[in-house]
Amino acid sequence: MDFDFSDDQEQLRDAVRKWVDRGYDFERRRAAVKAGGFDRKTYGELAELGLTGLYVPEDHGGMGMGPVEGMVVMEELGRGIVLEPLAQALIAGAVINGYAPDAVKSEWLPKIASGEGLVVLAYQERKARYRLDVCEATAMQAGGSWKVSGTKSIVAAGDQADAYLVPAKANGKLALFLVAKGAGVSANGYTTMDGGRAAEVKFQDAAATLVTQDGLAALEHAVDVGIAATCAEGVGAIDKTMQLTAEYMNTRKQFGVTIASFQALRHRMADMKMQQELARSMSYYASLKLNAPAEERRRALARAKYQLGVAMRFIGQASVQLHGGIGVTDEYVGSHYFKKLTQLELTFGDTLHHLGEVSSRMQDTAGVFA
Amino acid sequence: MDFDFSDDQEQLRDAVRKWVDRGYDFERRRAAVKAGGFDRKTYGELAELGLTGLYVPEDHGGMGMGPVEGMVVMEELGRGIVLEPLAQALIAGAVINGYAPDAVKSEWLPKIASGEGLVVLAYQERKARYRLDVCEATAMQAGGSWKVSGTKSIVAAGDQADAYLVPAKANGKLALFLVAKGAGVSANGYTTMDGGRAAEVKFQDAAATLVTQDGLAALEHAVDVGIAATCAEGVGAIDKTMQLTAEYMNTRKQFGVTIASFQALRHRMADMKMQQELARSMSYYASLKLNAPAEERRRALARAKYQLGVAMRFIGQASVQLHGGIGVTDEYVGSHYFKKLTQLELTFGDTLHHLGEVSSRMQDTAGVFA
Amino acid sequence: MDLAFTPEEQKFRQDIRAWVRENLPKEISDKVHNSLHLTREDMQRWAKILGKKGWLGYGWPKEFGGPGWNAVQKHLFEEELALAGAPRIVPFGPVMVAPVIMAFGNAEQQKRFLPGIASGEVWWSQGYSEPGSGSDLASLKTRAERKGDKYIVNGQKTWTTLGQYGDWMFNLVRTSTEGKPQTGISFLLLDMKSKGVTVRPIIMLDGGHEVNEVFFDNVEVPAENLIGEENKGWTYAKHLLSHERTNIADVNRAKRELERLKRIAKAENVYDDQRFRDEIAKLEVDIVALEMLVLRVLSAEKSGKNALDIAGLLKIKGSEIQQRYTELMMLAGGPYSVPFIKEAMAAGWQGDFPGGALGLAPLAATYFNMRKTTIYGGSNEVQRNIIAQTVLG
Amino acid sequence: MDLAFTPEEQKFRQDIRAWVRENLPKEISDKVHNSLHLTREDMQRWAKILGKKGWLGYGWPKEFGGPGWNAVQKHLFEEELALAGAPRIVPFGPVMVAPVIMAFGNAEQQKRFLPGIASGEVWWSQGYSEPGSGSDLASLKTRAERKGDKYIVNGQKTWTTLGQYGDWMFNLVRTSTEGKPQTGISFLLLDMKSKGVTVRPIIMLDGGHEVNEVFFDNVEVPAENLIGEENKGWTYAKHLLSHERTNIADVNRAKRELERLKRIAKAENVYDDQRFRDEIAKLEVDIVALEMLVLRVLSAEKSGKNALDIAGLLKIKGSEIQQRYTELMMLAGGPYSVPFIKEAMAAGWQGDFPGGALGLAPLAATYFNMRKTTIYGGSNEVQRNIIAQTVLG
Repeated sequence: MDFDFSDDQEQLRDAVRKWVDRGYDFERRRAAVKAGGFDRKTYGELAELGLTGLYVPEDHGGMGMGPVEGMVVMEELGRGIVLEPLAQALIAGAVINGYAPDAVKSEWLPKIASGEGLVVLAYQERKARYRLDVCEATAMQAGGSWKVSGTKSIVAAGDQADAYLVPAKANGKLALFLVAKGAGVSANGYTTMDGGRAAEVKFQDAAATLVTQDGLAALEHAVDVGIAATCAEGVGAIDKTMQLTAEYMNTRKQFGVTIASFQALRHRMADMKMQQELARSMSYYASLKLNAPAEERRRALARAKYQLGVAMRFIGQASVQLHGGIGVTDEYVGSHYFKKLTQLELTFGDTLHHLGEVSSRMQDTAGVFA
Repeated sequence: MDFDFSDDQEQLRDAVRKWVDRGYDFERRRAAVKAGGFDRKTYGELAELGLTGLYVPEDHGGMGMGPVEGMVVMEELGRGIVLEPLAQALIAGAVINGYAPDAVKSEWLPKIASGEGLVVLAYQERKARYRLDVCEATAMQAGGSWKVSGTKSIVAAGDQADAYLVPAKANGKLALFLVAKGAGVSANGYTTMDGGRAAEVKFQDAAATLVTQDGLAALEHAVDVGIAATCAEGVGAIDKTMQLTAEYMNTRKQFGVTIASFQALRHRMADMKMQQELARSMSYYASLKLNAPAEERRRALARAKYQLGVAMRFIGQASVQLHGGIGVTDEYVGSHYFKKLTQLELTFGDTLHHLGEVSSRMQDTAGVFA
Repeated sequence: MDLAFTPEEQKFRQDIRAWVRENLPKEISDKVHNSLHLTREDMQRWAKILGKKGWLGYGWPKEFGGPGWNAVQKHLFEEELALAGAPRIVPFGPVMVAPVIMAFGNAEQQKRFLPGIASGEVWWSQGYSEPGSGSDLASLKTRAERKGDKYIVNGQKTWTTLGQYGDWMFNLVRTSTEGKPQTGISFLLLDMKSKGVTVRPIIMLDGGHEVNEVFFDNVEVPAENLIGEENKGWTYAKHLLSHERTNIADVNRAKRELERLKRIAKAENVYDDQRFRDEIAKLEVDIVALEMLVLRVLSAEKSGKNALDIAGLLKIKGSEIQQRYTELMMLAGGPYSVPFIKEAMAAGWQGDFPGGALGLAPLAATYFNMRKTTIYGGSNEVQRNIIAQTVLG
Repeated sequence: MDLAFTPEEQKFRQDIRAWVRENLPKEISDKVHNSLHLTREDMQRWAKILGKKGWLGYGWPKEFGGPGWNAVQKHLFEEELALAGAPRIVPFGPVMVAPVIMAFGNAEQQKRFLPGIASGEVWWSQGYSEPGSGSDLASLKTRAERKGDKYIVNGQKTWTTLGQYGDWMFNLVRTSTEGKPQTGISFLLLDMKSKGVTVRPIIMLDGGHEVNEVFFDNVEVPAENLIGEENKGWTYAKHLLSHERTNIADVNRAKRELERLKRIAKAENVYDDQRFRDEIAKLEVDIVALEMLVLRVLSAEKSGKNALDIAGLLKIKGSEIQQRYTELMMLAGGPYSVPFIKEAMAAGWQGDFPGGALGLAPLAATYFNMRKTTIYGGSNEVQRNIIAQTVLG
């Protein structure tokens, strides 16, 4: 039982933080939003830092690191509300490395690590809501090769991606495929509420490579990697939101005094601090359970995402309120943190959804280790 | 659309309030709790004021009044946290008058009005929780007369009552009976959390009179009368709780100033005031819908009890907290209001139960008149 | 005590309803029912339709050309408009400045300004808030110096809602720095086309242009545009704030939006999900309770007995409900609330929305936009201060 | 970073568990597992069993006869005791006064008082709160006047938990009225059998006798019972308060009670009612999050890196969780939580409980009793003041 970061982990954090502070200021971000919400150059810089290959083994050109390192990195990206979807690289690295045949690994893992290949999870369907077992996309085998057909929504940077991890029903059972951009793949991109980019991606008899027949297990694992990343990203965004709010409260004057002197607002801030620390605790928990057996992992990740959902909404809304008018303007950076926190709540299952997951997965025993 | 009370209603309120202020002080109440939680003499005084016959028609010796008068009276009794269960007289008056054959009316309504006959609803069963359609008690007809068998729990003043309104299954269908104290009826009395009295009542082939074959409709109506009374009682208890809390906050000093000067506590009080006025509004709504058609009535009463449940719990708990240590002592009257509010939440269906009722009864339209 | 409206009141409602059905353009109500972007033309078109009927100033007394309705009638009118999907009446002219002109303006001012307001021809803006003033309105700094028969105005206003369309603006300006901050304030009407007036948009977090900064650089305002007496403006402003009572709760719109929320929840297959449905049920109780609160206030106003001074409660509960239904709509959309396509938030977009769920397009933006409701019009924290004062002294 | 305890720590846990299984009397743990009334004898019996093993002072360093455990070991010990259904260790002797005597008492005092505390023979009470002092402890008024080799104590303490059983009492008393209120306070040990000491019960809202008022009427206390220096008592008291860190959250008991809540919910047929079950699920997340928070604090203490000073958060969340599980247990009982039969709240009652639901008998009383947890030990409002200070300055 030890929650200290190693020196290596602290160095990783410093490196990412430095890049965010120096290389990813609010104006650069604003320009990226205007330009459509995704910047391949920025993504390339993340790759140069080694981040896209964080979960890619060293012999495939990556850093071969684990969930705690992933958490550290995502916290820092969250702190900078970085638009480029690094979580997708973590998912792709973990899933391909964990489930794919060697040929797929050899072809794609180095590209993911180098940033040359942007591989994203394309799983959301219109009828599924947040369920993972609802899937209408299909895969057919013809002459030894697979073809995938179906439509996937809200695919992160989906019109910029080089390949997709696509769950589809093969012979009635959910399998997971890798589909490279090409014939039979069309993507319709748009901006998302946080200023980032996503796309509706249509697959029409698109050539596909089988990642695993055990698609549901792989998809659940992929989403859990995504949840842990989202939790950490949320913690980073929360930390910065808290900092902005405290600074504002100590600057802004009303009735001749700073608003930080009003007890009712101070107590609100205390409640926010509570949510902040609960969120951080549960983000640790999520990452530390990411390599646990599936049933235990799913239970833990649901608990974490539920807590994060509560915290992100509470802190986001309270921060806007404490800022007053300035908090609802586009010009002020704080409103962008609020939108990021809102989107993270809706990502990989919202709060009510995960309450349901926690509720249905409850056991007789209680606590962190249960 | 008019929410003013008539002069007669105001006079009724004054009369009850005077009795509470002069005749029912905290010491008398404390003595009644010690003596077991019910005092027939006090009940007699309520009868003398005409209150037990509020819903009994004038030609049966009652006052022939309606839900608004019932609300006014229950508010005042709630303000005084009067132990004696007048709500039971309102239920008995309304149900017998509304559903019973003339012979039953002629025999029992005058007694209810005079206070000579304490008739209480005995409906709660162990397996029913808050559902009204779950009933294991049975009724058998033999030689033109009915016999009821079964056990009913938490019957208000059940060991002091002269007769019971008892739902029981007759030929598989829920019917409502009147069972007078006598052979085959045994009651085991005890105190309740608010200091009042209830009993476990066992019926063993007890002679019964049929009130109505349409037992579920009558029981639902009875419970709705009870809900409206409980809402009004809750409003009275809330009003007094608010008054006590405001007085305490303006008296108690900490760090050299009254605690009423702390903004965080002031805002808590504002939130309590919100709940108080929402509660009063929904208590009005409950009483004003009590004579509506069954489906509309049930929907409205569920909404009201849900809101009251939220308000009673919030204000009760917040009041204790704002009082600090003194608030959790038996000596201080405020703690008895808290216990009363707690019990009222559990009476005739708690907050989660009524949330379920509201949820399942929702319609496409919205608002007070829907 | 009676919950039902009187037969006369119900007849009144029916008449309003029939007229609205006839006169509210469907292309406008469709936008309102779907939270789509309303243009200036939409708003002004509807204002003029009401103006022609004599109902834009629906709260005005008869002597000024209004219908002379009582509180209940005004409520029923507001409710019928809201349920039918009419745009909210832009309040700055008919609801805010007009009562001040009626109460404190001179006959000349009344004759000059009221007709344009009543007809919907002249668009008014409000000049109260300033950078830094916030909840402490009396700290305002915009100066108006009397020079002969003119005032020279310098300073800045902010959060000027729809000020980009404004013809005229009513302003609180500082004409004296002596005494308490409240005492040196005057109420001035200002032609926004005057030289030295600059309107700069403030883009909100939802991307919309709804509010503005307005700068005054030596703007000349004829002294005849002063309402009432110099340095008495604070009194007039408070009069204005004490107007607008029950509509602050916006319960009628909440009822309409609750019905819409149920439709969205059905379409998204969460209406029968108990977990989500319970959240709607809680909101339904909130709205019924708020409506009862509003009706109690109306009844008290009608009878004059037992005045119920709970505007703060109405503001808090009303704004929380607004935020909650927009939040639940967004949550009902689930992942499909994430796409944020500006063009899809205006009527008539022909693009492909993800999953074909076009109705969800404006939900997140509406949720973001509604965060303002607990901040403006006296933040909910200020309202709690006021309420606590009534309970605790 | 690692979530698992080390093999050594797990071995430590197993040893504690085995010992507790052997030594905790079942008739006592049955009472704890069912919230039944614990007598003085129950509490003292268990204290003496721990004392004999040398574990009553489980936080003590070795030089004073304690086991010398680190923060994690103490936590594991507390957890094993809690999960097994051991009564909470009455803290006034071993946890509260003993560390003060060790740190600030002289050798004579240590020799005289510590053995009786360690063995569980001597029952200590706390004399801090006074009528009117509340969260403003430094305002205390009980006077101690030095007369020769004695102090003459006059005044009153209140909320003295289990003071009716007390042999000795440690008191904060005023020895000077000069300077700030904090500077004139001394720390005095007082034999409760002294002449002039009167203990008067305070009955709580649940009907229980748990706290007392203690009156001092010219009580003579030998000057040798003064801890440390006169007028320095506030410093010692603060040292005491800074002890007791993670256990303030009481997360181990919460885990035990969550499991019990699930059992009650199953027995009452609401565990499979999604609406009720969701409430348990929320509590489960709360408890896991709190446990993670506690573990983070322990880890920080163990490594000495990144000190985590969040006692206020632990107090608030821990107390809110305590109140919530007692509330949910009561709600699970539904109507059968309404009967309030005192005798049924003690072990061995032979009467008929309504519906035969005897296990529900103490639930409402426990719920009522737990309202104190957000008030005592620094009210949650005071904790919020402190937390806000750390965030906002």
